[in-house]
Amino acid sequence: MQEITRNALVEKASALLADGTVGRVLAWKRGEFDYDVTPAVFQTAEELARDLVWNDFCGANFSKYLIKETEKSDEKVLVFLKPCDTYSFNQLLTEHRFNREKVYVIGVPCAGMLDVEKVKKSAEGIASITEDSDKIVIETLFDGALTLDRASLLAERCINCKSKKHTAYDELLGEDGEVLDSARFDEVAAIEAMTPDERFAFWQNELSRCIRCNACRNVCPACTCEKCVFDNPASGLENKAASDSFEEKMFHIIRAFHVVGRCTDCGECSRVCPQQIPLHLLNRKFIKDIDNFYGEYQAGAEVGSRAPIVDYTTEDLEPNEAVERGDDNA
Amino acid sequence: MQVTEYKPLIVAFCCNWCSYAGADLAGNNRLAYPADVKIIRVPCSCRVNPTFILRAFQRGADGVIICGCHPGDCHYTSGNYYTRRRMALLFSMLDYLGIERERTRVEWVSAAEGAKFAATMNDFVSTVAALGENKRLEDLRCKK
Amino acid sequence: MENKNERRKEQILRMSGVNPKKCMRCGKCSGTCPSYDEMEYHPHQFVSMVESGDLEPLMSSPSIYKCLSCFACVDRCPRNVEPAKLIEALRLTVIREKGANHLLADQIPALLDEEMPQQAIVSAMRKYSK
Amino acid sequence: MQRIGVFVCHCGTNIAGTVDVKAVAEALQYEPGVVISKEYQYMCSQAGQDLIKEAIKENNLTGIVVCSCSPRMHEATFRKTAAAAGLNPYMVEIANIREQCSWVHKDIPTGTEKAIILGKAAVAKVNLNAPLTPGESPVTKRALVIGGGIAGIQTALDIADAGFPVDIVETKPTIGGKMAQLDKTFPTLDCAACILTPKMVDVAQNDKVRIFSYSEVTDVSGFVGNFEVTIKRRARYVKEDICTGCGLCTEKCPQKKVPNEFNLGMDNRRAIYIPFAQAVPKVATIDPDYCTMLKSGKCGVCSKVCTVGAIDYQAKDEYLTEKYGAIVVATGFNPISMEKFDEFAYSQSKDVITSLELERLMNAAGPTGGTLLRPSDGEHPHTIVFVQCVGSRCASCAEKGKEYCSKICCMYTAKHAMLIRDKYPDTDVYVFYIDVRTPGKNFDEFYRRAVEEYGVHYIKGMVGKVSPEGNKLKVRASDLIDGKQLHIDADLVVLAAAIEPDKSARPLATMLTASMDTNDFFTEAHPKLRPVESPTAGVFLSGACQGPKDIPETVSQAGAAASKVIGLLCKDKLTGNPCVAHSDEWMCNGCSTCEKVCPYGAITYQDKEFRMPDRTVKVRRVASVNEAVCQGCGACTVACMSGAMNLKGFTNQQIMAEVDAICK
Repeated sequence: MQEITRNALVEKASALLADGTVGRVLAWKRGEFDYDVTPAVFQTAEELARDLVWNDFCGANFSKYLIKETEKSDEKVLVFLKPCDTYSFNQLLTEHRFNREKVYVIGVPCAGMLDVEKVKKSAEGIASITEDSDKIVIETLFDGALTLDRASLLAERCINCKSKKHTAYDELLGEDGEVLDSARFDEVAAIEAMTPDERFAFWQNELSRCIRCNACRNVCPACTCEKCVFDNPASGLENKAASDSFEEKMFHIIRAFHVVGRCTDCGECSRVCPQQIPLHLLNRKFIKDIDNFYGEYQAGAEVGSRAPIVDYTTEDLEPNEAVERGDDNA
Repeated sequence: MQVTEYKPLIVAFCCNWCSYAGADLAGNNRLAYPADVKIIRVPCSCRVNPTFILRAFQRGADGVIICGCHPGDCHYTSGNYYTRRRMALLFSMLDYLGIERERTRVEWVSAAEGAKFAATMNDFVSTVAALGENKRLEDLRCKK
Repeated sequence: MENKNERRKEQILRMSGVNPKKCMRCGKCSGTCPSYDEMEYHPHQFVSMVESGDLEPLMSSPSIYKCLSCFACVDRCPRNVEPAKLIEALRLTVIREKGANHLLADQIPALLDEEMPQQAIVSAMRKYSK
Repeated sequence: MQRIGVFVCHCGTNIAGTVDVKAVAEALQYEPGVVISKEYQYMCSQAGQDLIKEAIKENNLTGIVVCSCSPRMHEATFRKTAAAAGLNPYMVEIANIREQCSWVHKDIPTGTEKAIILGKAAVAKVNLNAPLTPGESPVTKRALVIGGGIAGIQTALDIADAGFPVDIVETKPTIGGKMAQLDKTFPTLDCAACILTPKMVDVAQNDKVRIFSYSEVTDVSGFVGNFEVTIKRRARYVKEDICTGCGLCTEKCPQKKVPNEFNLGMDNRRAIYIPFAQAVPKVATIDPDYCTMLKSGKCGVCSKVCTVGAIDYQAKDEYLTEKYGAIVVATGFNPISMEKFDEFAYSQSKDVITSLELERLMNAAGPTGGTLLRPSDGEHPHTIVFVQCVGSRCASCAEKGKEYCSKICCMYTAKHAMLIRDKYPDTDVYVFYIDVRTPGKNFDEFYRRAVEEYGVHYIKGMVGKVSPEGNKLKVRASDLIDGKQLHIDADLVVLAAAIEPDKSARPLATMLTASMDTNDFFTEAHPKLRPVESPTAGVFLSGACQGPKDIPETVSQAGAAASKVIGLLCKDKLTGNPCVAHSDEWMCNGCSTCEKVCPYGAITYQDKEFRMPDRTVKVRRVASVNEAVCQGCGACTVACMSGAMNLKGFTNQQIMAEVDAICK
């Protein structure tokens, strides 16, 4: 159950709209079903009172929206950020993607978000979903009310939450948490431990489901290029749909490589993938390697940090050693 | 030595200042290496974009090797240090995806190391030849 | 025999965490050692003899018990070689190989007298209570 | 579509021996864009070049491919040929079918097949070539030297000698640097002042040289040939052009208790002072930290005694902005702090001193008038211990001192030991060393003389501890050769402190976008072949700011830096390399990633107005490449996620076209 109530968010946002601190509010909006929450821009207290939601399905990370929203007017934009969202926020500031002065950040503590797929799998004909401390009550059309453990429905990225600490905010609702010791690299290590054939089969199985919808790119807070290479005929990478087994890999390798040292591991790519491809495992591999090869680095932990991919020491390990080092870690 | 009919296709990116000159020196000294190696000249190894490597594989290359100045000797002082980090991460990723790690390599070859250049290419070609055709990464559509 | 010595050296290096190759043979450790005159082999010799695999003479020499574990050599070594840790590891190797302690911690109180400096007691505990 | 000509060279039998050149020319004829394909015996010969020129004119060629030897051999030749026929020289590509084909492959079918593929790759590339014009920029014919020690002085003198104006910026009130503090110089033992001060006078009197003493550089913008530098002239409260340097004020000033930094705090000076008798410029400076007039408005003695009215208590810091074509960094060095080496009791006893302090104690103009006396009690010391490598050659993990060898200590210690034994034969001198390093002309002979003729005790070993006891210093040390621990009762202990770059170097490097190593020494453009140039074009290195150096080395490096500066200033215009990075502003995210990897600081960001497709105007942060500074490595092109950054002459598209041609 989330520590802060929806009403607290509505009140806060309405007050800031009323006193003119901000002109717009980026927040989560109720959808057709309880689990289908969408990002939205609110401009009036009425809209906020009617549509704003804050529940276990508010996974969306708003950092990327700030690029466009801050440009729309001279007024400040109010944004609610969960701890993991603040890393993306800082990373975008590092890259000068928007003006900090035009944003008012309210940090919201997060108890973890639920995986919509897990919820859907556990119940059919969902009519409503309510939270009750560590239980989730699902009202269904056919089977009545189901009561499930909240923990069993948590999204993977929230089970392996890396931090409950906000790295940026103007104002904080509730208490700030700590950076956590997560087990987020265990899955990567498990794949590293496979034989090359098994790894190839694993990824072929995962990536062959890719339909090149570009959702992972579109949601990624690090993918903010004015013109994406995958949309640019001159880049040699543009392709509307994968026509062979290589392109899916090429797309995903290049996409992951483009966010090396910039990916904060927010997990949005895996959340939005309609084919449930575990894309975060590619990004995490890079993060794990960076930590192993060049010392621990968390993108977005602070504004202005220099990513290891654009840095070097004269003693760095050789590329061929890097591959072997992967073996030892396995 | 395994004798095989199969001829691998190797793309070698060589930096203009050290490795390309090293390849020239191998030529001056008539140090033979297989003709399967085709060299592309780049100003510095740091000019090599991972896209180029994947593109080569996509179009049917069986192995890609990047040659640059020895660390510390880069004509542009730091270019090969960036290459080293980028390729360490890229190669590790390719390995993670189950692609044969022997197909990619980074070697530092100075302008004085003609013999090293030829030896490196001989070794790389026979390593890649032993793996056989690049099936995992190749684009079937583009291969003739 | 050759192999056993190699293994022993490796173990000593692992236990101590010392890399004797870092030594530049300046002798500051021996220049600083308060037990120097008591010792047959001196701190800098420990480093170079371990490096060259000359372990037998060191292990059978009383010098390993003369080290006070005062760590002056560790503190002052410009190359961070840490000779005292190496001597400690040699001592432990001797103890382990004998299968018995050189001195039991229980025996120490009987050996104490009023003249004994505090530091000697502490280092005795360090040395013998493994 | 390009109109491409292909020219295949036989190179006698060098190529034609293993490559069927006719087959190559024929095969390439049908490549896209190719309108003519020829082969000839020697393309680089006059006749061969004429053939190319004619073909260009006759067929209106827009690009050519020469299949020949390595581009490192004749690319420049064929570019000139193309230019002579009216074709842009950067529309030429070379397929290397000699060094990388005919010479390394044995049979004709293999060689021919590969030559055709290399030719195709070159054709594919030239299809995407664009004419390039090297940028030109003017050169401001004035040099700036930062630092007025012997390195800066020598560089300035040499540049001025070639007829170019030079400015020296020095933070201290006088030029002269560390050399002015030294007593004698090795290995000839001539006095430092005797050889330095005439040079200082030369600089002062040279009408090409301006000296900005008591000043510092606060901002640098621009690039090679066109630097704009802001210099802060700190208020010295004395009008420099009026002061005659008579020194009356420095005698009358009632504030007598100011530590004299020129003598390293071993005696005192007044609040108004001239650092030393031969200072240049020889004008007084008021120390605002100690002057009672400046602090409380009460005193004014110096103003009363000054006969020319040079004192100005109202003076303010002034900033001036000057343009320069080249900048020489000569910021020098300092001994490191001894605080992490307190086993030598530097902080506990006045009689433990550094070698630079010993220089002052032995200098005739120093605090003791040149008589070697102990700082604590003014007694003559009878036993002196020198400790070498204090803070040099330390492992980085030891977290104290420096990893490098400070280079100069072995020699100056030999000098000190020798001078002391010469002047005071009743003194015992011990030198504890790890190694004695004496590469240099007459250096080892000098050291041997100290041992053999002057009887200095050189002991291989290191001092472990110095403890002050009574009026003695108990020195405990090891003698590794004799296998003894030595206990010496010394009167004076001299520490050969490691040297480190001056603290001003790091911020200066940031201003200059010049790279530094982890020790804050400036990095050379190439460690062997370009040792006096910084990778940042137009920035040169002189003296110890680049690494530890003795005087002869410093002076020769200063001269080398000057000659590089002169070479640059002689040019009216700088012609750049046109194969430079270029940012597509519409695609640029302004993320600053490329800026981080640029070794030359060639990339800057600016907020620019863009007319958007919807007719609004948007201000966007975009990268722009200074073509005069960019060297064309391409690091930025890979760092750039969006592909906005591209390298002319080696574009992403060109390289991919080559890849495609090879892999076809």
